[in-house]
Amino acid sequence: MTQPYTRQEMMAIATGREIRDGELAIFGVGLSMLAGFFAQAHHAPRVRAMTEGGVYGATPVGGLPWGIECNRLSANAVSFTNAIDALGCLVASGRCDVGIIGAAQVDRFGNVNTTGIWGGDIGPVYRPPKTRLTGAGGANDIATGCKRFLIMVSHESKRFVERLDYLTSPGYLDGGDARERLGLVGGGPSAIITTLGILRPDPVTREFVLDACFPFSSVEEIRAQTAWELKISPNVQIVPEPTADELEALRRVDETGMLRR
Amino acid sequence: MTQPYTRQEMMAIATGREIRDGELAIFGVGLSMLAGFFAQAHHAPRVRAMTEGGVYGATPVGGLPWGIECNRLSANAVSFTNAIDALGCLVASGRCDVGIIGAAQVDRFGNVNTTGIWGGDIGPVYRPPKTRLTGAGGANDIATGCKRFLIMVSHESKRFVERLDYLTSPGYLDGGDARERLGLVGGGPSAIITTLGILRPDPVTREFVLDACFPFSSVEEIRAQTAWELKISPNVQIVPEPTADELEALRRVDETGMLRR
Amino acid sequence: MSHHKVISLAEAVRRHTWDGMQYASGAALPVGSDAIVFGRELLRQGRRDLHAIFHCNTQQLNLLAAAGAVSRAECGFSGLEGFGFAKGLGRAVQSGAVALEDYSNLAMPLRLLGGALNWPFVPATVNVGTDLEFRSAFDPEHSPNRDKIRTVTDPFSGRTIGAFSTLQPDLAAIHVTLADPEGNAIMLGTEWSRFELSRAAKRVILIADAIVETDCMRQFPNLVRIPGLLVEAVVYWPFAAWPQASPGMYDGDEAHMKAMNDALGSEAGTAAYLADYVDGIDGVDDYLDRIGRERIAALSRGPTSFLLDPYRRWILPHADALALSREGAAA
Amino acid sequence: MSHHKVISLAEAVRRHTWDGMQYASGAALPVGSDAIVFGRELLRQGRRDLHAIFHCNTQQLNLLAAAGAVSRAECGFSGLEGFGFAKGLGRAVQSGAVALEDYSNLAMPLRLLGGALNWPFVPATVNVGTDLEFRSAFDPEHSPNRDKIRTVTDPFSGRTIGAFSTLQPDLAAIHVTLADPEGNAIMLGTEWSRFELSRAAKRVILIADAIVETDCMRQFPNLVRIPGLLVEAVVYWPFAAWPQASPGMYDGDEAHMKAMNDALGSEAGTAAYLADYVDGIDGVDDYLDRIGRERIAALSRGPTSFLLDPYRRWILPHADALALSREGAAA
Repeated sequence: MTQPYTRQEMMAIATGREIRDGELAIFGVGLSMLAGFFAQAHHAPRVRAMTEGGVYGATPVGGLPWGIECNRLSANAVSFTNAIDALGCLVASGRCDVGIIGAAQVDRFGNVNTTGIWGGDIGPVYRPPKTRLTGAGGANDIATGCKRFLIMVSHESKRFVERLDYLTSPGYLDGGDARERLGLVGGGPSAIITTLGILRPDPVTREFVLDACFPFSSVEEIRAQTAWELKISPNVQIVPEPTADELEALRRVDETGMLRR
Repeated sequence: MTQPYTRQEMMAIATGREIRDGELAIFGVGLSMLAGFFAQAHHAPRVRAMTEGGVYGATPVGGLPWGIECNRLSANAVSFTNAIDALGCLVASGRCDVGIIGAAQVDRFGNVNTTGIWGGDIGPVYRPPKTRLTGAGGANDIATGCKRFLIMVSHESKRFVERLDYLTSPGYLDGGDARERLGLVGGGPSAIITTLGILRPDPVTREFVLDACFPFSSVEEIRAQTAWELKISPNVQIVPEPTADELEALRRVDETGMLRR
Repeated sequence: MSHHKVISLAEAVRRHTWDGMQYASGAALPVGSDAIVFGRELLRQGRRDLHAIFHCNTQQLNLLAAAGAVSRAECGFSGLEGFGFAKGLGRAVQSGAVALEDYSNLAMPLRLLGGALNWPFVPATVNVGTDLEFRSAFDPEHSPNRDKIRTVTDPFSGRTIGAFSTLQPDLAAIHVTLADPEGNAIMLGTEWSRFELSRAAKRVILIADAIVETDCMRQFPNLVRIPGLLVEAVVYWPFAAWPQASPGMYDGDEAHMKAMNDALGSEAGTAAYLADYVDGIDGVDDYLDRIGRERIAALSRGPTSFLLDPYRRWILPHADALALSREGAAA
Repeated sequence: MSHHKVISLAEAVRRHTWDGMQYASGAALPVGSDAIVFGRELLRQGRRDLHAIFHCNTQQLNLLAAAGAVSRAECGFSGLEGFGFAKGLGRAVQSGAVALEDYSNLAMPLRLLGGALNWPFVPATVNVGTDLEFRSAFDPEHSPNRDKIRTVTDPFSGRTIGAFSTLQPDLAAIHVTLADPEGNAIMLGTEWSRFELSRAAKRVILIADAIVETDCMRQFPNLVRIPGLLVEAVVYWPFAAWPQASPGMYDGDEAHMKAMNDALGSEAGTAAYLADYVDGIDGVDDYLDRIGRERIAALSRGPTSFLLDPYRRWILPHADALALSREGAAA
């Protein structure tokens, strides 16, 4: 019998399972960093973790960092360089194995909006958003350059949209070989991991398809929370529950209990 | 009555006199560094001296450095950065006020060869030189980017040639506004200071003209040591002899007596 | 005879800023090493219509935008990381008061690098193919936009890539951990893009948490990533980045980060914040009093304090550093 | 369980080099911080037909070229600064044995930066308009050459500028002052282009004068400009740059610099030099014996020694560092 766990914890663990030992990995702040450092604590002790600030070899102390340059992360780094190094030489160059980004909106091809909410199409003249979000940050660079990247997002129909208000970070663009034609060096999103399940891209069309539910979710619920006509894999799986070891590792990283709220 | 001094010392002092206090100045190894640090020691105490290695704020100790990164120069620097910073951000960008370079061959427009001696035109197919020299180093970057630069060269007809074997560092190219047309950011050579005198460019044609002899040289001698038909300024000057102060300052810098040999 | 460059904050703003200028700062990430005291002084002196060039938003930009001093901004990231959206900036952008031109966190430092090298453009392999390329707040009529990020043909492969415009801001106010009186500076923690910014800007002012003797720089020349020859003036201001962190010096002030951002979310809150932490400030000591001496002590005992240990012996006493500022401002 | 990357010099060359490879090194200037021991081992293991990518010539390239191991080279500077022309390299170039492609000292690191960023080209505002643009040793038939440095049109101004090809060498052997067993490295003195090279090369091997505990890196993370995650292997080799200087560690050996260059000026001299300082060397201690223990002591008392003081307490004893090499090579 397993311990109780939250949907956010399931999402973080499922994301962490996608990260393999020894990989060069870039983590952002918040959920992304929790998932990454969970992987390091649990099954990928030699993951080569970095941040977009060029903070290398650090593990957070005293709780989840408030930012890339938070002292909780700067306290035990072996190297500090800079943004061009981390996001340019290591990420946009195509060297980084895996990155994790979040999304305010995501579409069927894994394109992401984190710039703003206009309440629909912006129209022929650019105008201020109704709600300004955080902008691209390093997410556009990660999405463009990493060999693969993971999208973590709360599964709600307002987020899983037919059409983005603004395309901030490229997934597979219009699908098919659109990325390759544009010459983007990275491979694109390999999974969208949500609070309800996991979507993966069709190898040809690159449209995201429901690949797995979580133990507590269903295909119907996921469909209802997806504003586009979601395709379901013929052999949709149920993701294994977090093991006791996994939960223990995650909660050691999530010292302040961010994912349990 | 002045002290005895060598032709090389006169050249170094005449070069140093071209450097003004407060300027951002880049010095290479050897004569160039002697002239620059002489200026600093004598009349330009606040010259902002740098080397192409990104060595800032250093003054040599224990004799003339063997190279940009010689410990004699590294011993009291306030900052070490790198080549792109020094030659790119500060020199090629157009920020640096003055640089000093040497020459194996120089032509009437102040173009310089430091790459090799072929014994005349290379011909339609590139081939190995008879004598390989040191190549461009930072001289091409200095000649391209500095607001102005100075050429220090021993005055011999084999060096003051009608036509370079190889154009390594740009003076005024074909003369006139050739530099501007090509879009080079720096202003070009402001003087050629030799072991016999000083040449300066005509403001329109940019051809170098004999502007001044040294106390021990003559127009005839300089003409004889120049393989092109050297033009003489209508009011050619005689450069004042080194003062006792100047010689004293120079010899403090030239601790190992390189210029007295 | 001293040739130091230390002047007071008020003097630095008086001498080196003007309405409508391109003002670059915030050259570390959103929650650290932000030269925010310079922004507070810009507001005290009533500067307006600033074109803000911030690699990332910080509390400084959040404050300047909330207070109406900014009309244009260029950023790679406009949030406050773990502290959420930037409510002051967000409000100003949503109302149309600030035109915010979006790039990514790599695009911004590359544009500064291009400015530093005086290139006419920088190759762009990121941002292309997205609305970062096709939408421009500075040129809203042309949508999709073809002028903001342009294209060049690689002359070796014949393939097309992007091209960013470059940046050479009129002024950069850069936070550093330690500066000597001549403007040689050490940054602890990620440089983010402060190296590139210090070369791209037309003028550089350092805002230093502490002043050290130049001997410190001669002991650690490889740490001096900003040499004095690039620097116009040095401002001594302890806790200069507060409520943001300065690695080695002090932790971020989480309570103030949140309260400040909440305040900037409304006009009334902004007015109250300005009254408390901008308008009335009368120099360094008054500022430190307002932060609170106990809070300062607590924030100074963070997990990165050991990073400062090698340099402590060269740090000038507070009174000596302030004396330098007075002497420099009078010069 | 140790995951350290320290291996022996012989093992590093055996595992990571091959005939005909693009080999980058000499990433400091000609008279300092050159990973020349790696070149000596390349010769001991008989590597041939190397394509040498050296920002500047060093005694290493001078030696490799004199010994006939290099067929192509790209450089920004091909001399030995105060020590004059590089006689071994010069001889090889003049005979046609080495095709030497000329660039400037800014062009080379920009080409490495372009490689590091994986750009297809780098904007060129230098070298243009000279024979660095128009002459190519790699493509001698096309003179004036239009393919070595090409042109692009700036999409913002419409004006034409140059474009350099970029570099991503197969291997870089980089001299550093201090490395920890995981490959985090500190360089004292100018970096020259070692930062860019460490990012551009497909594989990086560090040649370190001393091995330090990782705690040293955690104390000075801003000095760690090459983090271990970029590094394949670490070779421990005291006096690795000799007869060239290593700031903080040892001065250049002026007598040997001159004698070596003179020797490389002839085939007979080169053979004699190889016999004395390459062929017979049996490991670190034998090498140090050949330099001479008294000479080592004298060169170690230079004017920059104080630069090493902050790090001395973390330096592993010689025997411990050698033990790591043996353990790593066996793994």
